[in-house]
Amino acid sequence: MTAPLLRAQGLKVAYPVKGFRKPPVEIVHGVDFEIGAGETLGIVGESGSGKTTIGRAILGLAPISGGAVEYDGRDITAFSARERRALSREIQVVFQDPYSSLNPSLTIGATLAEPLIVQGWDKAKATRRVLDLLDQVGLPKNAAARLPREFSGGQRQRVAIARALAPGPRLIVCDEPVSALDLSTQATVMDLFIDIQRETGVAYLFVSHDLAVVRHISHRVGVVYRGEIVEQGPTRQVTKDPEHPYTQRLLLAAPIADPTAQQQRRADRVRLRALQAEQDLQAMGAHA
Amino acid sequence: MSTPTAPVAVPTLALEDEPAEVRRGAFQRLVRDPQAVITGLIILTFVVLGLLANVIPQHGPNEARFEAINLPVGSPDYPLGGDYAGRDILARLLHSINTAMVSGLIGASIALVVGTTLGLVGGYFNRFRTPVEWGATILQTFPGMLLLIVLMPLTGGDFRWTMAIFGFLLTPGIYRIVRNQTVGVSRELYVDAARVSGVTDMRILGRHILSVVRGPVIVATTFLFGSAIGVQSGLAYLGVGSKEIPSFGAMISDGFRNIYIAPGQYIWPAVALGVLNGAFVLFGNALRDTFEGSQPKAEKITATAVADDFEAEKADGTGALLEVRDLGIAYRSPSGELNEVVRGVSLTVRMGETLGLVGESGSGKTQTAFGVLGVLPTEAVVTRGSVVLAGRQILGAPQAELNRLRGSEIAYIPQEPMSNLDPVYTIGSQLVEGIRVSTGLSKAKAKERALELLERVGIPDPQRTFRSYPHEISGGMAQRVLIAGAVAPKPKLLIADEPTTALDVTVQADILDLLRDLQAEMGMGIVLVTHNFGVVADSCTSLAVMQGGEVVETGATVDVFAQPQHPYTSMLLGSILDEDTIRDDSAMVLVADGKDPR
Amino acid sequence: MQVNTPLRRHFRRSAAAAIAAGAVFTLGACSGAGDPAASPTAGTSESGAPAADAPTTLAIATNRAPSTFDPVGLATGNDALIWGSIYDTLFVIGPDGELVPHLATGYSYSDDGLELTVTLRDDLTFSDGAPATAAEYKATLEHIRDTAGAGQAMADTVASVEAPDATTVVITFSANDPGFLFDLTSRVGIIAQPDKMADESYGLDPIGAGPYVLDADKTQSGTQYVLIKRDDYWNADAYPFEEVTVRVIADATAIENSLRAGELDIAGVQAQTAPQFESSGDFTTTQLEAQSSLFLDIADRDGAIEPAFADLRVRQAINFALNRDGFVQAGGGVGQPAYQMDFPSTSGYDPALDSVYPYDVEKAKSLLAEAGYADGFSIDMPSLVYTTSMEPAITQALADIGITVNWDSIPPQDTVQALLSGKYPVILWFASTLPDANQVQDFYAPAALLNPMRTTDPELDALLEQASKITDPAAGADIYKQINAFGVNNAWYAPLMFTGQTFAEAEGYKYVGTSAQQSVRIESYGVAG
Amino acid sequence: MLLFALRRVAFGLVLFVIVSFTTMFLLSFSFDSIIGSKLGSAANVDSIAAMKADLGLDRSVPVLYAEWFRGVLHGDLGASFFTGEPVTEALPSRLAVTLSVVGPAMIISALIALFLGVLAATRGGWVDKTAQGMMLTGYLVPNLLIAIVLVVVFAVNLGWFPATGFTTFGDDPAEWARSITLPVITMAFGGAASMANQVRGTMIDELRKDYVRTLRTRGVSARAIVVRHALRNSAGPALTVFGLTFITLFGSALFIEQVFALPGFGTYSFNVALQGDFPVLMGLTAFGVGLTIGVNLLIDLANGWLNPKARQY
Repeated sequence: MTAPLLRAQGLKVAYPVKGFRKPPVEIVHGVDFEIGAGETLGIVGESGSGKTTIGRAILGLAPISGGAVEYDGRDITAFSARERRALSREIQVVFQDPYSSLNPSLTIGATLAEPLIVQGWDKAKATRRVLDLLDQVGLPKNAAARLPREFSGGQRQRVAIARALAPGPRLIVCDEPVSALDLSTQATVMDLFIDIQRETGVAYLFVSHDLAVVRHISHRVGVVYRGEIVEQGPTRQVTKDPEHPYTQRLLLAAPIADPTAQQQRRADRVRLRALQAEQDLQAMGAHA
Repeated sequence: MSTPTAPVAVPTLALEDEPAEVRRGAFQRLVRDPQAVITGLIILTFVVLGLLANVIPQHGPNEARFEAINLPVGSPDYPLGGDYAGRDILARLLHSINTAMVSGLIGASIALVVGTTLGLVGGYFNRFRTPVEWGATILQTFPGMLLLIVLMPLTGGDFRWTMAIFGFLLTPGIYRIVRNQTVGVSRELYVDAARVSGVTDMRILGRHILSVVRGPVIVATTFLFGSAIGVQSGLAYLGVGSKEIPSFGAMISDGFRNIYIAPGQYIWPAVALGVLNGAFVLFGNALRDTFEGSQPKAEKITATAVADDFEAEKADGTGALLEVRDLGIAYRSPSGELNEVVRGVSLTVRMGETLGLVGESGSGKTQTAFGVLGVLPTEAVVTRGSVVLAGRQILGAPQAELNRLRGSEIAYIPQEPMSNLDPVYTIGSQLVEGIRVSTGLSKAKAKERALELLERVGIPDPQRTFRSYPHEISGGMAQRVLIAGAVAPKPKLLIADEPTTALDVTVQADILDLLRDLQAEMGMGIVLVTHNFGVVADSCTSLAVMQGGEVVETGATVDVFAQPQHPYTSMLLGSILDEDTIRDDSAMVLVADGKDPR
Repeated sequence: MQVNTPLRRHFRRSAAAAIAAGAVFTLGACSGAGDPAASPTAGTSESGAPAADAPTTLAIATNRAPSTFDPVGLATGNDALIWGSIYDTLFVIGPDGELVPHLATGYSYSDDGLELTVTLRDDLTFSDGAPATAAEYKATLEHIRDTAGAGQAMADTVASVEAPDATTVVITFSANDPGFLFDLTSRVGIIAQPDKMADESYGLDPIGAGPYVLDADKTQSGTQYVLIKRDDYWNADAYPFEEVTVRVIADATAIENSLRAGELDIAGVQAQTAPQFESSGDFTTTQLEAQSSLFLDIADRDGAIEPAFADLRVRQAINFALNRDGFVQAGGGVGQPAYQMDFPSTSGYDPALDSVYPYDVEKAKSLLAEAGYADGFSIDMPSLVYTTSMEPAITQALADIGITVNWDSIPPQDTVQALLSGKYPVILWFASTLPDANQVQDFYAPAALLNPMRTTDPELDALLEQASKITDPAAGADIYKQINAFGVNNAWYAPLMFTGQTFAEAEGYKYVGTSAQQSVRIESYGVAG
Repeated sequence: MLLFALRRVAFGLVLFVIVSFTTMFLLSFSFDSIIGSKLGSAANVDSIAAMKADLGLDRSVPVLYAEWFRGVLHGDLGASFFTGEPVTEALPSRLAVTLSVVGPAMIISALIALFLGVLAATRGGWVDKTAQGMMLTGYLVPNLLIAIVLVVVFAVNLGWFPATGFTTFGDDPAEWARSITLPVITMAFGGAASMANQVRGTMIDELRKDYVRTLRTRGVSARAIVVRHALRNSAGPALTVFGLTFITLFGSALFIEQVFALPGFGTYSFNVALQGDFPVLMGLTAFGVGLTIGVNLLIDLANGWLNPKARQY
């Protein structure tokens, strides 16, 4: 296998704390992962686990306090703002909240053209590209002249995807991109993600708390728990036959939309919980 | 996803709408606001009168004629009379407008430029935050007026210099608004997205942040304009600065000194100043309404409003715990007509049964739940239908009766646990308050009961949680606390509005288990509002699917999952990402010569 | 010649008095701003035995709080109302401007006028009971002379002070200073308790030889000053009020409000409101004529700043441009037009001079044209807090003949510097009645405050030389008249008006002073009937 | 909480030094005219220089400041250049007057504001409209107009209250009350208006919060929700506005004092500023900065007390 597109080694993220001489708070405690070109790595975890922070660190939006991030063979860990800007044509983002990820006062066209214009595209060329992008994400051409508030959540997320695609990136960090969407919209947006990947060969770092979503789109999955990746591997293995107790718990906690199957799962979960509780107790006993 | 307090009135897909209507700019909205139009016109009139100050009156503002001393109103050539020095009051009044406007312009524009720049820099760049904040605090603490007077020799008493200095003193106000907005906007994801897109900081500030900050700043500037005029007048009233410049303050001072000789002279400038200031304040208010949404209407804590022609049906005894029939809930549009967001919903819940109320956002499920509870927002109106709880009509029931019912027979679990606890009281005192209202127990007994309940809902250290404030416990714990509060009076009906949506999936499972256990223990009926079919499959005996304010399908959970009758239900079920779909195509690597999407 | 006289010697009175008093000069002349003058006989001696129901307390107002009671820091003007009651002065000014002995019994000059002998009363005591004698006066005067402060200038010609016995004071001057006599009615005429003078607290708790003593408990510095009558004062019977409250009210309207609300007994009011007070039935009013003069000081007589003023015709044009009757009318009709600087009551006054500059705009214009200024010119004038209300009318009068005025706003604390700066060719100012000797020193001497450009004239120098030797005011009338005429004919000044003053009195009270200057003497406030 | 208070005090101290030093620096530009004013008619270049040296004002600002600050630490702010009155004695008597007016005005207007604001926020309809109308009127009618009307009607014509002047509480409590009545009414008018609107706004925001709905579903009465919960939660923002209003009222006291001839802080400051009485000006600065910092500190502490979340910092 060739070198991966993105490689994170021992990645740590810590935020400074307001106040005199307070130590920074570490959110991510050294994680390793790789993403190949055209591949989707799903990152799944619960709130506060640090999964979103990992994505933001890759994007340069969170302070990396340790480890290294390598993109396409280059170490981008300590890139300056200028270098980061140059990297923007390679790495892009789609955020969770379709409402706050688009500037309410800019038209869709202006939003989409912005990354192109800052990279020196001329106006006419950028406009053509914007129309292509809208087409690519399944929005009508007249959408360019409209403001975000005229669009539904799903449509906005399509705009956000188009914006990410605009400079032709090779990696898109997707931070819970469908969590805020309605069920029916969620499915179509997911499909769009997959279609685009197939079309353009872009790689995804796909962050989500929803195992079903991750399972749907990822080639490989990493499970984050308290700032560490506790389990990583091919999607089928991690989501069907997890090894780590936390992954097991996570899997069984998600209800299946099938009354009969869910009854079974609930029973499994109760059993697992009892088992883990017993183990904990033993561990405590051993400790004591 | 906080619970909507107002309905989603705009259809989700707005592309086909008339764009002009939707994209009506702030300006167009402003010109439709009578308050803005009237006050704007008043200001404009003042400006025009000021510009005509050399045209309308027959005299210059400083032309003093002995024969015009204290002339009464309506004298020839002196429409508003003459002042103590024989000057044309009208001329002075009109020139005072110009002084006021120039004062406002200087004061406000300096505050605006400096404040906005500082606010943007301090709000956006972390490293400048502290120094800029210090600077603003110092400016704010400065004994500015004192220095203004002491240092008069340096400014020569020219009101324009005074106003320029005053502009600096006003800077912290604008600065704080801009800074707070900037800090807020900087956290917006679209700013992150712009950064990731390679947009420079300058461009982000200019294009993304300034556009958002603009509204509040314009509003604040309007108020600053008014206060600059006020300060100029105040200083002129005190006689600080050049006496040659006609100004409202100087005129008021002259008139005040002359009040026993010619009482009317005081009124003109006072009224002009009052009206001008008022116009600016009210115009600023109108601007704020336009930019930031209109002034909130009062919030009444009473029984839900009902439509004029509403008449609740008589209770019928079908024996069900909850019978909702043909419930309609509407909101009044700005133009006055009622838009129904819940259109004739009917539901039935029996004891011990859990009804899943399922639908996508905006389908009206939460509004239905609130309608049953009688806690709809003030703006909502019940248009039709009936809600019968245990054989009793509760729709349109008086507040007192509702309160009694709520404390005993019907209870509610909200979606967002944190925001549903009062942040300033301990968990314990909030629980005790609810328990005492519903049971009339003594304080000590209520505390005992609260601790029991906390233990019952699975809180590991009830004593500690009892003493804790909401912000000191986790979301999952908070939801347990809310459940404890809800089930305290052993209600017959529990309405849970997306009780697990805000929680992690592992916590969700625990909470659902808890609810099921409590139901088994107390035999209550539950209405579980959710958009998650997994939760429905897990916990509901029957379900009702809502779309666009209507129930499109009801039935036993098993039946509906197996054989959905309505196409919408089918579509929803079809959209579920099921367990077995696992992506298995291999990662596709495009060849190097492959297409550059550009 | 008086070139050896220190410069600052001569602006000690009219201007300084007004500045220190902070009196706001309005056309209606609300309150008096002048030097102490008193009529120890007027009102008080007749009412030596007041009617049984006559009021025994008095509440009056001053527009400014006295800054200190330290002798060197005493301000003339309204402040004298309070400190004059506490310290009293050697002489006071009588109704016709004459010197009346008060703490003193008389004076005499040596032939060369360089030695002044004053005899004091022998029954003077301080409010702390100690006797007040010539030795205490000597100490007071030396303190004033030797301490930096507002009052120092008045004593700077004093070479030495001797107190040969308890009632005799001999003052030796370094140069002729005929005006000093008048100063004995003011700051340098007080006797303070020298034992206490060094105390820090003296500025707040003074001990004097006057008819009243400050009640430190009831007094709130800067707010109200309560004076208690001293029964051991030599002339205690002349003071009808056991307790006098002087309230500090800066705002003229507030003073009037207070009066109308019955909180003050006597106060100066705007002339136009006198009928209102009369018709209310609760008040009587007293009107006084010609108390202070309002004038333009055409200081730039040599044309240093504005060459036009070197031309006599231009200065005369200004005099012709002033509608003096209009100014009087603007002041509510109280007062009279002024065509010369000397007050009608002084010996320098010459009725013939009143017809030199009638109001004649055409004449003024043609004079300007003759002088080559047909198109006019523009000048800077200082806008001083005390004269602001007059500025509109001045601006207009000068504009009518083509002279444009730009007013420079001068903060109050810079008033004196502005006057002295020599930056202003013309200054609008006012002065209260002065004895001739002082008038000459303040208006015409080379070092006078109102001669900031130090203009000299051979003819005038000769007159001044003669004037400085005058020790008997009555004998000098002719010289004073000549000096006055010099001023008028050379148009050094453009007099505007002598203003009057109106007092409103509550029932039972009567303002008994006859001149506005007496409004700063407690003796002027009496009981009715 | 203690740490929080200490930090705020330290912050305030640094702020105090910076602001007072800057003020002194700016004042140093007017030393000459201050002394000219003190010397009155005796002012000239020589005498000014002499007195400047005499008073020690010819030294550099840092030296002067060090001396002044040492004095502050010892509770000695120097004495007036003009009256010789120690600043520490001059300020309190004027302050007593202004506080006598601003204090009650603040309390009354806060009570009115609470009453009107809560009423408007919870009643709606014509009650809200009337209350808002009253707020607007109070806000727009110039204070001076109110003052003069009150004086003319109640003092001059009816004679119920004194038109001018101030009696200390110690001298005669009843007279004191009479002497402050009209000024207090005048001041409370505007103060209440701006605060009431704020109270209304924060109350409505609070009443729209989720927890209010939850309390309603528990059967808690409307009164308890408003008084016990919404009001307590709005107290934080309201207090901040009250603090600002207090400082503003203090600042605008000058105008009221002029009309009613009250020997208060505003008039005193104004006169002192006109005179340029340097030691007193520095004293006033110290006081003003201290007041602002103190009020803000009190508000922060009160907020901490009211809002458990704020106690964390």
